[in-house]
Amino acid sequence: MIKWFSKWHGVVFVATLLTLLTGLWLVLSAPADYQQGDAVRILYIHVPAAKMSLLSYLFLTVASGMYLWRRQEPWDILAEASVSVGAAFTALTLASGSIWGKPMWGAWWAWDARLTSMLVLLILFMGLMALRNALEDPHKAARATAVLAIIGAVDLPIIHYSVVWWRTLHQPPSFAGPAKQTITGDLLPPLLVMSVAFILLGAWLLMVKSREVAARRAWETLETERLEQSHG
Amino acid sequence: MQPSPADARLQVRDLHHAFARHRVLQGIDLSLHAGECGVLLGANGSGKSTLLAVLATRLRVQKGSYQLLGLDVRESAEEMRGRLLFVGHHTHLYGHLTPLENLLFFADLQLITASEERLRAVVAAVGLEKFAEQPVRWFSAGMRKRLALGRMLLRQPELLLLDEPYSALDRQGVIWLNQVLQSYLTAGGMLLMASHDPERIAALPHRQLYLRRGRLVQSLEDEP
Amino acid sequence: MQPSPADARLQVRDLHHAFARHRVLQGIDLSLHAGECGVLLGANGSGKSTLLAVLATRLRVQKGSYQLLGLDVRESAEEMRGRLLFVGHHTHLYGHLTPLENLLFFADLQLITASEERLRAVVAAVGLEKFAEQPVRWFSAGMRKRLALGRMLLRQPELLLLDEPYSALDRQGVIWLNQVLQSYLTAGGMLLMASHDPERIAALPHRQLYLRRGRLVQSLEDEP
Amino acid sequence: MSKLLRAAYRIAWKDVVGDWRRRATLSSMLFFAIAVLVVFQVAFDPDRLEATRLLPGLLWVTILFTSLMGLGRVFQAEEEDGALEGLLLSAVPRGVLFLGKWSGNLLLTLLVELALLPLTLVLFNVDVWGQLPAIVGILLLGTLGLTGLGVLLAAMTQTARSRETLLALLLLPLTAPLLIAGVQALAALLQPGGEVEPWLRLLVIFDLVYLALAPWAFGWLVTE
Amino acid sequence: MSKLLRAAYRIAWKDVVGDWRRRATLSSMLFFAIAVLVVFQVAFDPDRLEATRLLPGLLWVTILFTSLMGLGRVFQAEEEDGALEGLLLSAVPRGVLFLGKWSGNLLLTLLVELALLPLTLVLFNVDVWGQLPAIVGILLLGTLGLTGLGVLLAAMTQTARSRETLLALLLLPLTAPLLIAGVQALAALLQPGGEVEPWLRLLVIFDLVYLALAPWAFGWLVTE
Ligand code: HEM
Ligand SMILES: Nc1ncnc2c1ncn2[C@@H]1O[C@H](COP(=O)(O)OP(=O)(O)OP(=O)(O)O)[C@@H](O)[C@H]1O
Ligand SMILES: Nc1ncnc2c1ncn2[C@@H]1O[C@H](COP(=O)(O)OP(=O)(O)OP(=O)(O)O)[C@@H](O)[C@H]1O
Ligand SMILES: [Mg+2]
Ligand SMILES: [Mg+2]
Repeated sequence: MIKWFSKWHGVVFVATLLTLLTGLWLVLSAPADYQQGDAVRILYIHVPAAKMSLLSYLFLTVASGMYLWRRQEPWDILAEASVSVGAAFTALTLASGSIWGKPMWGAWWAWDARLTSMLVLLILFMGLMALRNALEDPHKAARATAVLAIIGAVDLPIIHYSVVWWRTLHQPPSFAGPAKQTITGDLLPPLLVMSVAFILLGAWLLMVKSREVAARRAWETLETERLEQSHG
Repeated sequence: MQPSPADARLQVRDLHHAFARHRVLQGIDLSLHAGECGVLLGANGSGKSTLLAVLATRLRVQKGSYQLLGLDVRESAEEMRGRLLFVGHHTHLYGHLTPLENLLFFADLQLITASEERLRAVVAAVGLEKFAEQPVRWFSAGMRKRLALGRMLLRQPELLLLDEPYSALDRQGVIWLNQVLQSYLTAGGMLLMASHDPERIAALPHRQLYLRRGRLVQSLEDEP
Repeated sequence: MQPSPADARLQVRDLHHAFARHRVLQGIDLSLHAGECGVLLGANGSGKSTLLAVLATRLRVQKGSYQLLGLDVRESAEEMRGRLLFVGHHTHLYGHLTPLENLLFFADLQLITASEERLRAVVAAVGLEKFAEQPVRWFSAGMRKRLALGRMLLRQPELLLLDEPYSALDRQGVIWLNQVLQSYLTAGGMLLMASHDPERIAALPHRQLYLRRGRLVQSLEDEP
Repeated sequence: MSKLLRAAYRIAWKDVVGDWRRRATLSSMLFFAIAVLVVFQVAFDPDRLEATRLLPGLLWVTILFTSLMGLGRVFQAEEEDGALEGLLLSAVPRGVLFLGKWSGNLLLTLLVELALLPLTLVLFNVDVWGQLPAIVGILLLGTLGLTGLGVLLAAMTQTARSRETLLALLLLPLTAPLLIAGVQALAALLQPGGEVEPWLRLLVIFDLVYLALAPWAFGWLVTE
Repeated sequence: MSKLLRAAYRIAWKDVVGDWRRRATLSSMLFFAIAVLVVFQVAFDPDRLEATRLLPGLLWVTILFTSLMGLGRVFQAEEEDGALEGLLLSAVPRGVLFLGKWSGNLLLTLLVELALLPLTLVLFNVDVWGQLPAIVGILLLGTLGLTGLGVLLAAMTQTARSRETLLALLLLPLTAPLLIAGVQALAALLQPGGEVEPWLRLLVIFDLVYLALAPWAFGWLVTE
């Protein structure tokens, strides 16, 4: 799998770059919103980033489950990588949301259900990293983080449905579901392109990070062997 | 007649164990028959305790195979735990409990039913009857060791794993232990112990096993 | 000429110690001279470790007197702590620190100034140079013991108190320890150790002290 | 089956008795809980109406933090002389170990809660004595899941460095849903016309999920 | 003198740096702080005005919690293989041991406070940025005394003897005035027209008294 990543990550990188550039061009050339002005352009970062952070956690849950079931190291490598990628997207969502929130709600932060649960997701990601770091035995670390990731997955539906279950400041879902369409034709094409770009970006980051994790582990093994040999 | 390896009730083949940064056991082959006693000798850090911990199912078998009484460790570790007894460097005693309570705890967790008289008899056998009601925390090193070893009187295990059992025991304790081990072996138990004082075991029929850097070797003479 | 008791650099008179429910030391008289080695022998629970702990100023002198180098324990316990070294059943090591860091910790708390080379030299002397950067938590029993004993190389104490120093050491470790102790004694240090294996000390000139139920006795032959 | 239950009971018994004899966890938990109440009383100085509004949050925050302190200690007893190793070598399935550990912790936490509740009501001068049984019921439901998850995380972080921070870091976000349900259930109870039932149902669901998953996950975590 | 300071520094270093080294400590403390805020939010759901009123209490409860939590760990390290005994056998006065233990815990607690403070202000939308230095000052003053008392409490529960339960009860009334003064000082600061000074003076007095008495009390507590 890692080999396959090594072979393809260049291609994915180029594809990411191209879609991202197209997306940005579309975003900048789209008309400003009559209500929100230029602030609306953050939407094209915020929404795909938010989707990707949820997707990353979903992926993490699957990889963790597979690791516990099959006990194959590649699943653990994928899990470790998706934690980093997910944390980055989550941070981006929070940051872009906050920046957007200042003009829209008059404050960087508000304690509504979606924002709170998203913050919890970030804490979870950080907790997973800290846990892996803090356990010396790699097998134990792998198992513990996998179990924790699965337990933490309860946060996902809460984030997703928070706008439906609770009265919130935050925008209700706009693509699908019972809520009325709020995204007009003008906004749709750049958003779609940006979404594709972010999916590609996520895939690329995952590949690169997995490669790095795998390389680090291999290096550690080699280092141990070298130490042993030097001592006879 | 020498019993053939196929009769062995404990069989270990090409056993490996590595801690994160360190390969400790590098291919151990070992077998024991009923009534046999093996003594592991080797330098500090050569892997004796690690080998015993793997056989006690405390550490995972990372490579190779380990079978006890026809059971495979990868499938029936839990059942094996009920058949063997391990007394290691640590006594596994709770300081705030008395000797009786500690034994009761052990019995319940090994699913052994033991009456109070039985427990008292064990405490007396290891020479601690005077201290039966005192918290173990205050015990001297040798008293703790005696109590830990006393566990093997609660039930005759099929495999006994001892890590430096003689340390901290006084002269009488050594004699007592050798008697107990003698009758354990006569009753057909298997015994594997790690030790640095082979002279103390002289009284028992045994086979010496030399461990060097995680491998069993013919002798320790060529130790650097 | 036999040195007279008045020359003794360690003097203990009618020493008593009782734990809440239990009188452990009941009138110990003991003296040691420069370069002398005393070996405490006795059954488990006879009070060897307790005596050593009192001499190490870890436990209070409840009755009687204890003087070291002319200092009285009731007045100058702190100063005495700087002059003696105690290595007991416990190693006093911190698992998350490396051997070097553990030694550094010890040195700083004993107010000894030790350069890094010095510390490295000690680690090498106890045969742990390969493990100098690893957390002590993963060490085998003998490796821990070696490191704990290595402390006495950091500074020549005037009184050395060792509680079963040979336990967990392999054959080479025993030889190493005897060498170190030999040169310590030659340099005029005082040594008191508790042990259950007198045969290991045979190489050292020493005086045997028999402890029974908290009293020093003439011999252990009449042990019940 | 009854033997397995007996083993679980024995573990819980050991933890509770040990705690009682040392008065360790219980006293520091209670100490902390009282301090929290005092601080909030001073800080908010709430009038009667406000107090009723804040009460649910107050109770839950205190319980959460207090049990977090207790959880940090759950595995401390097992550090003594290799006791955890002893547990893992026992013949019972891992789930039974979890059951024992969990029920011991549950009992201690409940004891603190029971002491805490009347104290809070008096201190904040809230007159909800009539609803006491219902309040206790809600607290109990929340505590079941909280301690279940907590013991699991404590097992997970047990060998980690800086384990207490890590435990808090992991537990707080994961209990957020449970906390919401608990606070809302209490709030609904204390408001005239509040709907308790949906929140209760949520609490029960969380409890079931956590307590079904935990023993299984515990097995993964404690093995070598 | 500088050697004594070095010894105290070494103890603190061992507690703090020793096991936090190379680990994402700071970030996990930061996120722990965020998690605490989330918990408060979920529990109290305050509006903007209320948030300002709750702020002093929130900050102090969190600080109390963090420092108690850190303390559990701080003395836990000394349980390992007789480490506390090792400390007590060192050549430094007991006051220095206290100083080392205390400063380690102080550092830890202060780090969390520093992470917590700005986050609280942002997330609760409380606009008191202008008074940040004064707030930090008050927190610092309170933390000094609080951690001092905390180290005492931990030493007590560590050495667990009967007189200590009594002392734990004594400590609560000691902590309460400090917490009250801290809370009131903060509250006064954040209210227009509040009088901070009398509370500040009280804080300073408490600090001086506690920190003068603590090393002495510590020496008394830990000596057998
Ligand atoms: C820090 C603050 C914010 C956070 C943490 C946040 C979080 C999220 C998340 C997690 C989603 C994806 C939900 C899902 O796919 O289930 C999302 C979507 C969205 N957010 Fe935000 N958001 C924040 C601020 C804002 C602001 C200020 C606005 C604009 C007023 C906004 C508008 C949107 C819109 C329009 C969507 C797409 C809705 C959908 O398709 O479901 N967000 N946000
Ligand atoms: N802190 C304590 N509280 C109460 N009793 C204690 C305490 N420490 C030791 N004892 C008791 O004192 C007696 C002597 O113990 P000590 O450790 O000195 O024996 P020892 O001669 O060193 O034995 P061993 O050979 O087993 O090490 C024992 O009966 C023990 O139970
Ligand atoms: N959990 C662990 N993690 C990493 N290394 C370990 C661990 N446990 C043991 N080791 C290493 O494995 C090696 C063998 O240790 P082991 O305890 O098996 O030695 P031993 O033969 O019993 O020595 P001794 O005679 O001193 O008891 C040592 O180098 C030790 O450092
Ligand atoms: Mg060993
Ligand atoms: Mg002893």
